Parts: sequence; structure tokens; C-alpha cells
Amino acid sequence: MPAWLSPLVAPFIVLNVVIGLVTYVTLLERKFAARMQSRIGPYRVGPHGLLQPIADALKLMMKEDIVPRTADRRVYNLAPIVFLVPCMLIFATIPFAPGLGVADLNIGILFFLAVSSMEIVGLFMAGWGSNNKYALLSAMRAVNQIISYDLPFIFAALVPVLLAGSLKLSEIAAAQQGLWFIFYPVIGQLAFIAFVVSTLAAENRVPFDILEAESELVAGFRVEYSGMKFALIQLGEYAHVIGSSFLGAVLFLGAWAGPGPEWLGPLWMLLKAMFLFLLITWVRWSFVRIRVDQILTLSWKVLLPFTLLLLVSTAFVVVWRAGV
Amino acid sequence: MTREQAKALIDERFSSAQVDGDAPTSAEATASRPIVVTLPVDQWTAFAQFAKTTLGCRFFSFSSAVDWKEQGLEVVARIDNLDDGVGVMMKARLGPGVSACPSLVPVFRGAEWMERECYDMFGIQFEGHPDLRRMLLSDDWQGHPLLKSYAVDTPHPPYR
Amino acid sequence: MSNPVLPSSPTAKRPHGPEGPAPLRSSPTRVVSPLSVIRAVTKALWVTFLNLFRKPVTVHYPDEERKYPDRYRGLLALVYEKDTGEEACIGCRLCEYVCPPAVIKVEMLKTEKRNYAKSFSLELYACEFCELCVQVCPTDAIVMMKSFDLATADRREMLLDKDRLHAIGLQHQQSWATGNLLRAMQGPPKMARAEEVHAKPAGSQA
Amino acid sequence: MLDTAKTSKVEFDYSGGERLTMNMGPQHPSAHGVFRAILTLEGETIVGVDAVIGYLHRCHEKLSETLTYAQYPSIASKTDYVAAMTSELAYVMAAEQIGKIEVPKRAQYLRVIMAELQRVASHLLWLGTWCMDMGGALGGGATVFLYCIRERELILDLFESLVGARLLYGFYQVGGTRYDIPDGWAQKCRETINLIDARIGEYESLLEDNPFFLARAQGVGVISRELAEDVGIAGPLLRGSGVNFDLRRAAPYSSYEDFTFNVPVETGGDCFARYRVRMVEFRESIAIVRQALDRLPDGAISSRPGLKSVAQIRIPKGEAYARVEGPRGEVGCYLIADGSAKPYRMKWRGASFSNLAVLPHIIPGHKIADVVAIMGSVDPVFGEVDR
Repeated sequence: MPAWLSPLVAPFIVLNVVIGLVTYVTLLERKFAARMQSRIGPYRVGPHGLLQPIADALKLMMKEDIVPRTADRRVYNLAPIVFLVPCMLIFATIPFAPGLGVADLNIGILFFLAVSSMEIVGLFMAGWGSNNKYALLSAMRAVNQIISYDLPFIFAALVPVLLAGSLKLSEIAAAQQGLWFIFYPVIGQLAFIAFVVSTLAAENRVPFDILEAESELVAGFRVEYSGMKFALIQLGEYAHVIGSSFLGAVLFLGAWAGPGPEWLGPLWMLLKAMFLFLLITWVRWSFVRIRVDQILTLSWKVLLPFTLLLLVSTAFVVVWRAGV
Repeated sequence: MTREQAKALIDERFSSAQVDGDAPTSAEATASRPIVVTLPVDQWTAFAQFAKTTLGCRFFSFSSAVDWKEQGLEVVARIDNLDDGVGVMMKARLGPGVSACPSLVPVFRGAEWMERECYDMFGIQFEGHPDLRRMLLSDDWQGHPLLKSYAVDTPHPPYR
Repeated sequence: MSNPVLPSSPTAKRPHGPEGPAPLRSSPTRVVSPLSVIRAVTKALWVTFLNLFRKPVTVHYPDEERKYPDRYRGLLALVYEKDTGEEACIGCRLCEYVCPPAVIKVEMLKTEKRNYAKSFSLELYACEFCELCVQVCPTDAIVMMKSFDLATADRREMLLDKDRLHAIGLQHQQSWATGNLLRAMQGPPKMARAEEVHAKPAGSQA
Repeated sequence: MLDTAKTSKVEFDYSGGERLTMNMGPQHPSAHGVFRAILTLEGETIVGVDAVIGYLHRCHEKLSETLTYAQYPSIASKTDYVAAMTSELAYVMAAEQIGKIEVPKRAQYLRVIMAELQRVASHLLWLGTWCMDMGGALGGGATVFLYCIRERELILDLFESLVGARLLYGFYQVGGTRYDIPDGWAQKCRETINLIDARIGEYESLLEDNPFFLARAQGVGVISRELAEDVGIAGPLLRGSGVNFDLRRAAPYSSYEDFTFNVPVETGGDCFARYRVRMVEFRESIAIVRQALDRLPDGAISSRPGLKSVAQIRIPKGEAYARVEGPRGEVGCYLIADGSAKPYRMKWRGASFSNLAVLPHIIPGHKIADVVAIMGSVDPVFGEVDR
């Protein structure tokens, strides 16, 4: 294999796996949600609806791509790409198995957090570009919400870093061989809850999904998009959710640790990520959305001090454990 | 405030008002039957104010109108005293050809939409109404549908 | 204060009606303490989790047919008489007068033995399925079927004429209600007062 | 006040500190039907509302002057199509009051059973659509909506086996009812209401002290007692604002005095108070249906012979105002008869029309998300608003 090609192979494979995973995760969510609501979910396309995601993708590709006349053309067209790129980049540093991963940077988690907060730029471009009142309102709400939830998200993600003593994701995973960080006496559980809540908010999932609150803002910033652009935004959103659930699996559920032979690692990793994803979906289908100002007060007045306190206390515990 | 006390108060305060024209039926029915008061038009708002303050009829049920062809339009309003279960049905004949009437909005805020609908359906101009425009029909609609003179869609061969 | 009062300062005070603070509450305000949050969240999640194992209620419509009750008000149809096999309708136009949206149009054909309906048209797209026509029909000619699937791409096909109505009559299963049965169920008051309990459902119609 | 003509062309003007005029409806997903609210916004807070209705106006009052007493009951259910059983009852009772027609005891009990079942079905739809508005079609709200619809279908099955139709029934007739309950219906009805009684407990545990739901419902859309009576709102809204008035207790009709039930009253006046009132009303209606089923007398179901022709029912000259306690409040029918087979004038007092009239008085000061919550708790049905 020529030298210039080898760095491209791993990202190419991971990218395709992620896109495939994202399409089939939407089906998993729709089936799971349907069962919770005593209905069936997609059933017609293919056996038990298995071809439904492919049908959706093809449909979106064939749909006409309408650009509103008064839209700010350049910003409107660029927005989906600027939104999608960060959502794909976050998979770069996630170790799927001991050696398997695109790039195991020694500042792995820092890269993840930095890139994942870049998506807000694409989002606001979409809201502003489509020159639509509903989109503008939802873009403004989005900026408020994501910025105010990035901090608790970072603090909650830093607790395992402190426990493992390194930023490198594979080392964090290795440190959990004996004891998964979620089972760490008190700190683990609290950090896990904080992590899940702030993931929910960072990706605008219910109960914080005021971004595309259909009952008020129809479809939020995506209202003017159709066809492939709409698919890109949808892809980006689900990729972000799965990226966070993979990160959660690595940080709290001991990545590829699990009974059975060594080569089963990636499977365990996938199962744990899917468990986290179903947890997010389960919460999504059980709660009512809360108002914008309540979300912000929850973040600044409750979540931020709580995660800060948690971080400081983990630091003390680590120092005390190291000292004794 | 029983039904009889209310009727006595009305007779004494509004001499020109005619109370309870029709004969009472079975006892049980009279208990819940409203007091029907026919008023001259100029006392319309005054009586509503009196009913709201002294008779305690604070609940504004509805207000509408009836088109008696030649005898002209008649305005109807129904207000209730919820605690004592006394209902008052106010009526006022506008006289032939007249389509103006004092508004109840200063007394009851609920009358705002009701009177806009009355204007929309009967063309009655309510003086003192803050914003009298059509309530249900579009602004460029011609005519007032509930007048008896408004032609009804006569039975027709299957036109659809 | 007819139109809404616009609050002076843009940052409007705690949102309650312009009439000032609300009266005290009778049911205690649910204070949101951390413990109650955890308990409520788990209770809510438990309900949805519980439902995960209930059988879904969806009926696969085109494949499985839902069981219709026997008084189902479906498509309208004309029937033939049981014994003579002739058309039951005598063109008396009672159903035409009673139909609230006036969708039925009947012309009578007079012959010496009995009358027939020369033409009978029913605009199904405007019919309200209120079953008044079935109720007033003296000879139980017009009845309702236990099916509703007559979806067509063209509105004009919904203007049913006599033989289409007869065809529908043969095609589907007839529901329970016919003129005489309905009138008997409503029961003439004299009969009910004379006897003490049930009016006989048989043709006791005076 | 904004007049509608001017606001048709609405643009942004970014002169700073400006007010955004936003259009909510008439095709808005949470508009509960066809309703357009022109909101004047400052940021997220609403400072002005102008409601535009009339999209579903069919002029029922003119229609009732052209249809006879035999035909109109099945059309009357099209005013409040979510609670068809109670809206027909008002018209039929008005005609009976004028004509002094006596309704047999069994028919009165049947009317009570059907009205209370319809109240449960209508409240189920209210709870479902309200949670869907607040929770989003792709979120927790949809879960509650689908649960409620699953239960409402059971009640519609009952109505379907009784009358044959699922939404608009034409079950009433001047003088009694048009149908009697088929055998086995009473037993199926008891099973259904027992199941629903249990399921309501499930909804309450899903919503009751759920912090997200409370945050959206408490203190939002407060209607003071004085404003409530002044605008003439009725039913759960009135009882939610502290007025102890229920027509079934204040002016009992159709033998409601035979049943024991208590009337829930909350003094909060906000969306949560109205929610509490309706949740208690669920259980009260189920209790009434049980009592009525146990004591259902035998006998005729109508005091007049079966309907044979269109002009069979003639009402003597006179007028009457009959009131019924519908799920949304007092549904009234003011009828003037001139002795012929058709009424001279019929005024329909829709409960939702007055309930909706309170919105422009309470919405200013709230956020956009609250408008949706308030609209849901007022539970307007636009067939009744526009008539």
C-alpha cells in the first residue's frame, strides 16, 4: 500500500462505519420508541422494516433541494457542511478496540470536547441563512443552550480523566480494567448522571429539545432545508449523539472490557454505546420539554456548580488515595 | 338573593322593564328558569351594570340577537349569578329598521367577541365597542348572513 | 381595558394575568426538591419501561380486517326484496326529504301493481352517514353495509346511481339496522305504557 | 389593535429594541384546529395577541333554520365534534323544554351514561394533545398522546357498537334516544371503564410530580376568578379558577340529581389547576357511569313514536335556553320555535368560544412556549368556536 494512502484508510473505514451505524440507529430508535408507545414502528419496507433507513436515505437524495429566494445563499448552502464536519470529527479519537482507532492522540478527550462545541457555528449559520423567523428564533435558542451546557459537559467528562490520570482515551479505557468508572463509589454515579444530562442538552434531545420544538417553532433551524441538505443535518445530529454515547462508553463503562475472548472487544464497545443511546432514547420518549429560560437556569444555577464541586471533590479523593 | 327577591328588585328599580312575561310552568322548572326582562334599548347598559353590582350576576353567559322581520331586530343577553343560581335573560327590541345598540363591553369584557359576532351576523352597530370588526367572516364579506332577508342556499340539483 | 394591556417594561414581571397575583392555591404547589426529582423521574421512566412489554395495538389494516360491530354504519346500498326478488325501493322520496345534506335524488315510476324508483342517485362524497334515510324507509329498501372502503381517484365515481347501489348491496355484508327494526326499537310510547316492560320487536308498528 | 389587513405583509425591521410580529397559525401544529394568533414579540416574551378565527365557520345557526327538528340533532354534533354526545343534548333538551315533552327515565339514564363516557373520551384527547404540544411530537408528549388515544379508542368502540359511528353519532332524538344498548354492551362498558380507571393512574405517575411537566404547567396562564366570570369562561377553566359551579350540580338536567359525585375545584387558576380539575373529573365521570349502569331502568327509550318522516316532530310556539355541562364548559342552545317543523332562530352558545376569548387577556407577559401550554389547557375545539 503506497505511503500516502495508509493514513487515509482508517478514517475512510471509520467514516463509513459511522454513517452505516447512524442510518441503522435511527431505525433502532424508531422501533424502540414504538414499542414503548404500544405501536409497531416501521414495518412495511423490507422484512420488519429493516430497509426503512435505506429508503429514507434514497428518498432524501431524490427530494428536490429548494432554496428560499430571500435566503442568504452562501451561508445557507455552507451551513449543513459546517454542521456535519465537527460531528464526524469527534469519531477520530475514539478507540474502538486496544489498537483499533483512527488517531489515539494523547489529548484525545480535549480534541473531542473542542470539536464537538464547533457544531454550534453551523447551526447558527443554518438558522440565520434561511431568513425565516422560526429558524432565527431557534438558532438564537440553540446558541444559548449549547454554550451554557458545554461547561457542565466538559466538567463531567473530566472526572474520569482525573480518576485515570491521563487525557489519552485508550489509557482511560485501560485504567478501567479492574473497576469501571461508573461503579466508582459515589463520584462515578454522580458524574455519569451529570454526563448524561449534559449530553442530552448538548444535542438538544428531549427534554431539552427547544431547538426544533415542533409545537412552537415548527422545525426550528431546519425548517427551510429539504433534500440532501436536510439529510446532512439529520446525519450530523445523530452522529453527534452516537459520538457522545461512544465517549460515555469509553469514559464510564470501561470501553472494551467484558467477559469472553480478547477479539470481542469492539463488540462490547458497540453494545455499551448502544445501551447509552437507548438510555437517551428512553429519556427522550418519557419527558415533556421545558422552556428556554428554565433550561438556562437549570444549567447555570444547578448543573454547573454541581459538576464543579464534583470535579474538585474527585481531585481531593484522588490526591488522598494517592497520598495514603 | 333568591329569584323572587331579584324580581322584586328589578320591578322596583326598573319600572319600564317588563319582567317574566310568560306563565311559570312546574315548580321545579321555575327554579332553574331565568328571569326574562324586556327593556327599552337606552337602559341596556344601565340594567347590565345594575344586575352585575346589586343582583350579583357577574357571570356573562352570552349575548346575541334575533331578527323578527318587520318588527326589527331584538338584542338578547344572558347573565348568571353562579353562587345563588339566578339567571337573568335581558331582551331589548331595537325597533324596525334600527340597527344600533349600546355595547356591554364596559360592563362585561366577555361581550367584546360576542358583540363582534353579532355585528358580523346581524349588522348591529354597538356604540362604545372598542374594535368592532367582523368576527367569523372575512373582512371583505358582503351582507350579514343571519338576517332573515339574507337568501338561504335553496335546495338544488346535484351541483357538486 | 378592552385590548390586551401592553406591559410597560419589556422585562415583564412574573407571568400571571394583568389582574395581579393569583389567589392562594388549594392543592399544595409541588415543590421540586432533588429527592422528589429523582423519584418522579424514575417513576416516569418505569411507566414507559413497563409499556415496553405490552402487546402493540396496531391493526395491520389491508392484511387483517378489523371486526366491525353489527350496527356498523358503512356504505349505503339498495336491496332486493327477500321473497319476490324485485327491487325493494318504491320511490316514495321519504329518504330524499329527510336527508340533512340533501344528497339523495329519487324519481318515482308509477305502475299499477306497485311503484318503482325510476332513478335513484346518492352523492356519497357529501353523505354524513347519519342513518336517517335508513330509519324513515317504509320498505327497508336502503340499508348500510359493514364496509367503508370505496376510495376512488375520481369524485364523479362517488355519485352512485341505482345499479351501483344495488351492486354494493350484493357485494358487502349488510349491517343490522333497517327501517322497521329501528322504529320498533324506539318503541311506540303507547305500547310501552300499556305493557309494563319490553315492546315486542316484531312488526308491532301501528 | 392590529387590524388584520395591514399585518398581511409582515417584514423584519432591525431598528433595535423593535417588536417582532409573528404569525402562529392557522396551519400551526399546536393550534388545536384552525386558529391564527398574531403575536407581537419582544425577544421571547409576548406583548400583544390578536386572535383571528372563523376558518371553520359553517353558520350552524342559519343551517338550523332550514333543517327540521328531526334532521338537526345529527348535525348539531358537528359543532363540538370532540364531544358529540353532549353537544346534541343541548339542542334536543331545548326543543323538549319548549314542547314540554316528557323523556322516559331509561332514556334519561342512557343520556347520562353517554354524556359521561364522552366526557372521559374528550378529556383523554385533551390530555394527549396538551402533552404533545408541550412535549413535542418526537418526545415524551407523544408517548402520553398515544396512551390516551389507545384508551380513547376503547370508548369509541363502545359508541360504535351502540350507534354504528365513531365520532358523530346522531344518538339523540327529540323525546328520547334513537338507539337502545345492545345486550352485552353494559358488561363491555364496565370492563372498559375499569381499565381506563387503572390507566389514568399510570398517566398521573408519568406526569404528576414530574419536574419538567410541573415547570411547564405551574404558574402559567393564570386566570383570576374575577376575569373568569367576567369573560364567561366555563367548565374546568372556571372550576380551576376557584368558582364552585357545575351545571350538573347547580341546575341538574336529565336526572343527574340521582347520582352522587363531587365537583373538583382548584383555586390556582393556572394550567396545573385546570389539569388537576380534569384529572379528578375523569374519575367522577367513571363513578357516574358505574352508578347509572347499575340502576338503569327498563322501559321505552323515547316518548314519541319512531321517526317516520322528516316533519314528524312539531314544536309549539315558544322559546327556551337549555344548558348542558360539556367537557369544555356550559354548552347552551337558545331556541325560538314558531310552531312549524323548523325552529325560527337558534343561538348556539359554544363553551370554547368564550373560553378562547380569555386568551388575549392572559397571554401577554408569557413566552412563546407558554402560549402553547395555555392553548392546550384551555382545550378549544374550533367547531364550537366558529360554529
